[in-house]
Amino acid sequence: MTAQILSAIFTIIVGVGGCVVYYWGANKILDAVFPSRGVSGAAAVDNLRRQGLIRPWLFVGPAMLIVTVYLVYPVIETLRLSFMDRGGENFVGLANYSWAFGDREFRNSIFNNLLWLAVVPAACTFFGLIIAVLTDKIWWGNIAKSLVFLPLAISFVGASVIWKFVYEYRAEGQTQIGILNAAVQYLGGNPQVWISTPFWNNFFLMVILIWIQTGFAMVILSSALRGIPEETIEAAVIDGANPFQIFWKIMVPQIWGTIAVVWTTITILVLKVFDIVLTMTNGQWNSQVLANLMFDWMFRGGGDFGRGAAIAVIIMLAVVPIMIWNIRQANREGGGGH
Amino acid sequence: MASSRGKSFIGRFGVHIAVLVFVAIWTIPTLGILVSSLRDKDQLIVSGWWTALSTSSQTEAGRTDAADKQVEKDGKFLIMGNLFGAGDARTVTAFGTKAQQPTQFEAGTAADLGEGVTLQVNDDGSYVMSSPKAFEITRGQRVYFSASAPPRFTTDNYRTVLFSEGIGRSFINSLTVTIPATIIPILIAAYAAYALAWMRFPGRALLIAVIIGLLVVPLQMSLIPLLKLYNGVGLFFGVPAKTYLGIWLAHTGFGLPFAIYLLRSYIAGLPREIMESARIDGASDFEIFVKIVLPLSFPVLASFAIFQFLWVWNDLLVAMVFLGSGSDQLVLTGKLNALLGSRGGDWEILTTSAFVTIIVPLIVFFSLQRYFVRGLLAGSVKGG
Amino acid sequence: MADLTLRDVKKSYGNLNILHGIDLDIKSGEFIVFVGPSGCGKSTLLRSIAGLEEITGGELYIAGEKVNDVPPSKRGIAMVFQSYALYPHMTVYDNMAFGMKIAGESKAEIDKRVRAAAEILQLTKYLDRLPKAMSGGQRQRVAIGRAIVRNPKVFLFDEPLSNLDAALRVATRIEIAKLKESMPNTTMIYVTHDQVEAMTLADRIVVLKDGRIEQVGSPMELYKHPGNLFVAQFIGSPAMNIVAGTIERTGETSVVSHVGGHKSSVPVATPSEAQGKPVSFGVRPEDLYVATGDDYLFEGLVDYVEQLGEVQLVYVDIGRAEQPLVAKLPGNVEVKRGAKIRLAASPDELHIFDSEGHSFARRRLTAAAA
Amino acid sequence: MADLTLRDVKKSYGNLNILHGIDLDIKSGEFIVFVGPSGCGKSTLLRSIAGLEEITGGELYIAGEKVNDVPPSKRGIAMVFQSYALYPHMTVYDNMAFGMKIAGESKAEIDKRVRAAAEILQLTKYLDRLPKAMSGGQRQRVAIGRAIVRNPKVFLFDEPLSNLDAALRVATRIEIAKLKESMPNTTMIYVTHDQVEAMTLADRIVVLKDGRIEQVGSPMELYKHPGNLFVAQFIGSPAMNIVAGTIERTGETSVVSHVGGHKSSVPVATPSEAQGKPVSFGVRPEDLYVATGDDYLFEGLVDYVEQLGEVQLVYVDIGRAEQPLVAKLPGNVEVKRGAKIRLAASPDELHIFDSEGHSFARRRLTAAAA
Amino acid sequence: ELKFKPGEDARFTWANFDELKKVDLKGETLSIFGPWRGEDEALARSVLDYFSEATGATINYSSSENYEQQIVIDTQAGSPPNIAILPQPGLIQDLASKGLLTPLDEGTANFIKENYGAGQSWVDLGTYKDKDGKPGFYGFPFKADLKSLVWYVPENFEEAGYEVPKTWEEMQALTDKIVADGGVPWCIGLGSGGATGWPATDWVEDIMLRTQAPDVYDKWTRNEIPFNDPAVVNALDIFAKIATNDKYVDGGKAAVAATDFRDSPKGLFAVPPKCYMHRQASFISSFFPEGTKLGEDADFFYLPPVAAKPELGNPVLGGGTLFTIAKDSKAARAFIDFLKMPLAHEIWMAQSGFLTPLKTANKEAYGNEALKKQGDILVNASTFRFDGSDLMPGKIGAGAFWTGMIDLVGGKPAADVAADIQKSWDAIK
Ligand SMILES: Nc1ncnc2c1ncn2[C@@H]1O[C@H](COP(=O)(O)OP(=O)(O)OP(=O)(O)O)[C@@H](O)[C@H]1O
Ligand SMILES: Nc1ncnc2c1ncn2[C@@H]1O[C@H](COP(=O)(O)OP(=O)(O)OP(=O)(O)O)[C@@H](O)[C@H]1O
Ligand SMILES: [Mg+2]
Ligand SMILES: [Mg+2]
Repeated sequence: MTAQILSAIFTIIVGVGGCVVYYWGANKILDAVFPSRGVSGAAAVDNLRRQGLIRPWLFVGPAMLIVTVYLVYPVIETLRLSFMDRGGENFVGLANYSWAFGDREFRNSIFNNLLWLAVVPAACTFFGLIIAVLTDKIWWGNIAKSLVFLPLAISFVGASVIWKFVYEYRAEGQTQIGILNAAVQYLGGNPQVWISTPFWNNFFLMVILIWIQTGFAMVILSSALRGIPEETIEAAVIDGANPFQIFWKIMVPQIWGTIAVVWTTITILVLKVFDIVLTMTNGQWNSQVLANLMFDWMFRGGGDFGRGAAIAVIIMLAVVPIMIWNIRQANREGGGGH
Repeated sequence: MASSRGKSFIGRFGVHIAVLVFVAIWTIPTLGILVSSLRDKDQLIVSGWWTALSTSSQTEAGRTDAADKQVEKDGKFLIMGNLFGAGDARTVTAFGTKAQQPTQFEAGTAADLGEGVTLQVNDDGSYVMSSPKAFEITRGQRVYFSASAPPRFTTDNYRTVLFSEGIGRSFINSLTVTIPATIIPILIAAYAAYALAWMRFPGRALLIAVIIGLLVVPLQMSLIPLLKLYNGVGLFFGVPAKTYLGIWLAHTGFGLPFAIYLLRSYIAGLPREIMESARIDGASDFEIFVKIVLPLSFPVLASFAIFQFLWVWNDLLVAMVFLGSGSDQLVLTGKLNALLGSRGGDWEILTTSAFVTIIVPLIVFFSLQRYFVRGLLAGSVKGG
Repeated sequence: MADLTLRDVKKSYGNLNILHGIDLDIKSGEFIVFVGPSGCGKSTLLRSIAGLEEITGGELYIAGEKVNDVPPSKRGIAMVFQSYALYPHMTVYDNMAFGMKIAGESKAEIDKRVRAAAEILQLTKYLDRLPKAMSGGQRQRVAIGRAIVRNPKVFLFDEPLSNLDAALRVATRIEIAKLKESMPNTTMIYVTHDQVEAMTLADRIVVLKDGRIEQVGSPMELYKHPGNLFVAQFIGSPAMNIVAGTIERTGETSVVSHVGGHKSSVPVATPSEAQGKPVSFGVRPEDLYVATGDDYLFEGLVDYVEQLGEVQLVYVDIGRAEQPLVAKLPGNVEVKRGAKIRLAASPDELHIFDSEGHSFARRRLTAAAA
Repeated sequence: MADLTLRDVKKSYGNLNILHGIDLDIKSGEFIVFVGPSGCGKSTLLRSIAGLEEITGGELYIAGEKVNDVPPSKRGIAMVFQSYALYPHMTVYDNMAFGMKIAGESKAEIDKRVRAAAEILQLTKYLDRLPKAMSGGQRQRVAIGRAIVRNPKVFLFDEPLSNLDAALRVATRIEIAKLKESMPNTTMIYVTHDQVEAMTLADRIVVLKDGRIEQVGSPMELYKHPGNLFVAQFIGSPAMNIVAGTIERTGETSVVSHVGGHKSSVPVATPSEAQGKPVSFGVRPEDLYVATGDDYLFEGLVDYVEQLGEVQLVYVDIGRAEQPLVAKLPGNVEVKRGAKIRLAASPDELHIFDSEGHSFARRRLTAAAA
Repeated sequence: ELKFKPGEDARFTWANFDELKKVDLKGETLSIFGPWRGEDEALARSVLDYFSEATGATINYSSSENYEQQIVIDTQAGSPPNIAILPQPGLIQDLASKGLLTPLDEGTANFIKENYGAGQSWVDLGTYKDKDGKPGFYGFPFKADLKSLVWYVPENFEEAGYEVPKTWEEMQALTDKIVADGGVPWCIGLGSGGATGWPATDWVEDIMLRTQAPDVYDKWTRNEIPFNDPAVVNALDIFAKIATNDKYVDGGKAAVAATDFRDSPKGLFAVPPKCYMHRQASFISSFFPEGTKLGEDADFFYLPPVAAKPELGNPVLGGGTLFTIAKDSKAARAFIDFLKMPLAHEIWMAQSGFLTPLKTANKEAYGNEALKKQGDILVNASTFRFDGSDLMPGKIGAGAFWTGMIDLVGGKPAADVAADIQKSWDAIK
């Protein structure tokens, strides 16, 4: 056991160390090749300019390399596959796309995805923000935060079990083991089959994602909230603003950038969500979503790479507006980077 | 926060109540599995987990001993015993001998089974069956009874999970995967984020766009091309295709867009004067990054670290694809997964392992939470 | 009605005591200026009055009501922050309008008052800008504007003019004075480092040092009769010259010997037990003039001359170890660096302080008042 | 050697032009002070020199070398930011030591210099504090300390003393003057709103307005011979009094009629074509004295008096629509509010400006120089 | 660490073990990827142990919750395991058609045909076309499941005086009798998370086999007759009549789709019983309450044939896992050969949850009477048919068919359901 721990530590050191060495070393080398300290003025300036040309690439280089290999290359591959048949061998043109738009399930997924997009990012961000702000004011805030964070730490399989015990249906009059139906029955209502009521089941599935992702929004927003200059809040207090006004008019606008980040991330996550749908309904009862549909076509029964890839490409296209919006945002805030 | 003082009692109380309600709603499902993980398998689907905390009454079936245990006494043949095992604290309230009428007789009374055979069950579960003739039954008589049971919990599920063979090893494997797969992307992303926020170079805007676009790439899509690549590289260099390095890089790759996106938006918001001041002090970008930006970005680095850690720690798919499943590579999730039966439904194991895996991320969350400090930038610049 | 009463107000950060017990009565409608060295606790005191800092001891009353636990928004104050504290996401207009919007004023009213304030502060051009696209002085003006558009019982200003140019400063100062005049019941508390501001605006000046009040009084009182060495040196610019001396003779008029054994007679009463005691002997630079005859106070070599136009500051080395003596002489007096110079002052303008720094003159005054 | 040359330096934010073409030659070792109204572009100019803003036009040379594209760190400058720009996560000590650490100085050397600077700035007690636990003035001092521990060719100070109290301000000002003296080759550029600072420190003062240079000259030159109305009003506090007038007679000595038809003779040459033209007629408050006889310049009622101790500012309503005339009179002159007063000034101290604001006197001067 | 010491128990064909020892695979590694996890994995390993012990090969067995997905990834990416064990013939067919699998040795098919009960059925099951359309034998069946079982509690039957039905008609009569007695005859639960609906497909398949000739069944699974053929609609209808009758099913029809299949049998053991019969495959016994003794506390009977169609005999619906070679090696071949030995079967038989159609395996080796009885049903089957939904393309068998079943129990007419499923099938052609 000790041997294993040692080797694990060694592996970790090698991995992380290698990374550190790269950045440190690459910069050292750059400084050595184009010295800017201890050389005469003009040369130093020249060297500095050269450094200025190269250093950004030293910084973004590894990220770009990795991203290219791990994401860009697969994206291109996917794009290629989306024009191929199920085995990925014969070119079929736009057949996969035209199939998709004619497919009832696909259209149903688009509709559901839109529903998800309308509800989940807003709900997560809203709840996350509220909880981040409120917990900042109370002494047991950290405990409260941890409890809200907890769902995020639970694996998806775990989460699906949890929600089984929430949504589980037993016929009327029987002992309910799903807490929701137990509550309904306790209040005198009829137990419902939550998960298999078309349309509404979408919302019951969304609740799960909201339950999980609120912690995410909370963590990021709470770190952003800490960055708000205290004095602006003090100024607002003096200006007579009540806590709600401070929240909406002073705090929220100042962390607007972060809210956009959270919103975007969750929106994209929603486009990608499939585990919940997969484990809870697998798209049955009209609860299909794009990502699960893609997954279905990609891997079920040997897979149809062409159609799977086409759906993937459509999902990626769906993100373009978000992308444009974000770039606008980034350009406006200027990032200080001139 | 300055406003936290001097607030009216109601105002302060309101916040507590609001948070309490919120937290309660958020916690109930989780509490459900915590309780469930402490119950035994059969109970799990019979009654709601919330009832586990109170005394419950259940109707069950038991069986008397068979004829081989009979004794003869006063010309009567008796079979005596107890329906409950040792240490069972339940009490019988009623019993019966027909499934349709399981509570026909009160505890302590004798039931007539015909042909002179009687059965008496007492509230402690002991019974006496007597017959004028010798019993011939090879299996005991079925007895139905209604018993009230105090809350019953078991740590068996945890024992199963925690002491399953090789779990310690998987734990270390998981850490070996997770720690570098958390730190490496932070480093790489932080450098890139700084460059994208504060350095001038051609193509910067395009890079930002690409990063945001890549956020949406579904992970499943990249698995096959990547694995092909790994196999190719492995073959070419004659090294195994599935290594720790491979999975670190894979996790790094999948985590990078979000990391860069998140960090960039934060780093771009740091006060520009501080960077300028450092630049005038003669610091190079590298030094500015290491000495100014990194320390000031702790809150966001901590947030990202938490998420990346979580995602890697709970990941099974990437680990199974890019890391072998031998015992020196099997990660914790994989190990717990293997404890589950092939057809699922081992909810007691699922609930338990959900709790076991939660612990480490929670520790990480707690320990990183203190980096979410308020007013990190306070006092640095004056102005709006 | 907004009289303020501070009773033994204390403030500490952890075990670092910043305010050591401030007692102060401010009448409704008074204009109070806090002065004191950097870091003495002026901002802290202001913030405590505003309710932004929880005071760690003592009591604070506004209009007779104890406000220790009253939230800032209920104290009826407006404040200009030393660090501006503008809302970075709002335009100048919105920054100024915020408080009124919160108070639910009508749009027209808001617009009227914001524009009026902007006019005064020469901000009209910038109403649509965000703070980050403003210069330091402009930001400061927005911060002032934000306070003056509102109608509070108490105004708190923390160095509101420090980043303004002289002209604007004078103009704004006058605006503040006018503002004061137009609201006779509004109490104003003002922190500044500028002597002129302090002298011109204040009804009373509070001199703080290390979290304690050194002296409270009208500007002229502080100028003419500083209660102690600290106040003497703090009020007036350049600071009062202080030289070490010894009391040679006590009585209604004392005789003090100082640098080089030179003896001067001062019309300040000293008790007989002070005889032979070391004292500090003070004279303001502006009270010195070039002695024509032999009746001089100090003699020395001109070390350095600063020409300020109508006046000049002459630094004279009179042979003591510390920094040179400063004399503020009319700009047209011919003074050469290195030349010998003799300086005199009217006996009425001389101050003496005992070894603990207390003013003898002051003692006499208070005695008279009692 | 660190002479600076600015050739038509321009800066705009988008299509908002801030600097409209600045031409300036600064000799090595000179102490230059930038003054000008808030928002006129002083900070922007300073930041452009530092290389923090990319100039959008013109050229910038330091020590003869064109530095338009040289990064800040290679320009050999140290800068004190108007907004401090402290490193929030570093203690005061580390804030000051940062630049030297980067430069790879030895620990001992760093320690020596940081402590020396802290001593000067009275920060020794606070070396271990973080900026957020400091008062406004203390923060500003840290920012100054950070600049002075380094050994740059050019110092850039952006209102470095605005948050300091008078005493400290004087002390720091003197320290800066000394610093200057001890580094004769170091060029210093200083932005301030404080007249005294500008007058005492500057070798030359640059007066800016709306992104243009109005006048460059030694303090006395600007004070005595302002080139135009703006400079005349900007330099000196309170500002020069300006009244509208008409030239009655031209020649070596001109006669100007002003308020109430009163005629004064001024020893300033005016060309004959100026005859009958409207002019502005200026006199500094401090040059006015109470006229004893009939030979007075202005007559009016005392509107308001500000007692400043040794002097008083007397606001006199002379019947013109604009603001009252200001006179700076000795503190001991008895002036009553509402009383009638007559003010006179020596003819040498009178200024006249043409309708475009250019000084006639100035024109004569430049003609003489040519 | 072998489960049963070689040579010690006469039930096992130990000769095989000695035979196996002749194969020397020292230093070879055999990677196996299979569906079994948890207890099942332990059982599987007990078999694998004999192979590695005898031959010296190292076996790496792994599994995962999404093994279906992973096998696709691994084979596509070129790093497959040597042996892939899959329960879905459809998936194997797909992999084979993409050329990702290696056909088994010649003669293997023959071996199966001769030694397995309903041998030809099994051979057909494991035969697929490769990339070029050439048929080959890819899937070696090892470990079978029996689906045509109805579970009941004998004592409940005794107390109520019910007899085990011998024909479908008797079963129908019994159903009505139970209702008349105030009881509920059936427990049906279709819930299975994302796979909800599949238990109903077994019902339908069983009914198909009992109402139609086997070749109709085959045509149906290959869509050679449309899904909405009257024969299929009829089967759907028969099932719907049971499942949507509130009196017939525990909890009423609303509970059918909502009840988890794993929880469903527990109604048999409730006091008083919530139901008397539960149709489910052999594996379900592992979801019975702890301590349930098969054969005593719970028992099963063969889902009876329709008396009106004697010509159909005793058809058996089953499932099973097929072993395929995804990456060829000597060890992989040797392993397949090992599976032909009775010993391989007997070891698992002697434990639990394992049935084999291999006639040469010693039936005495079955760990209990119930298994033996099931084994008999399997070996004596006149027709054996693999689970139809597993034979259909994934999109249907693990998609439209399931969804259709949910619709069916939700009250949608059988004809409409069938038409919908056929539409989906058309879409993927
Ligand atoms: N980022 C910006 N975008 C647009 N305009 C700006 C920006 N920064 C400054 N300005 C404008 O440029 C002008 C000059 O600003 P600068 O900071 O140089 O003034 P300044 O002379 O230093 O004033 P102060 O004495 O108030 O500090 C101001 O009018 C200001 O509003
Ligand atoms: N958060 C804090 N923690 C510890 N000490 C603090 C904190 N804030 C301020 N101080 C200290 O309290 C003292 C008083 O600060 P304050 O801001 O009131 O000074 P000030 O009189 O306003 O000075 P200035 O004129 O420089 O603005 C200072 O010495 C400062 O260092
Ligand atoms: Mg302050
Ligand atoms: Mg400025």
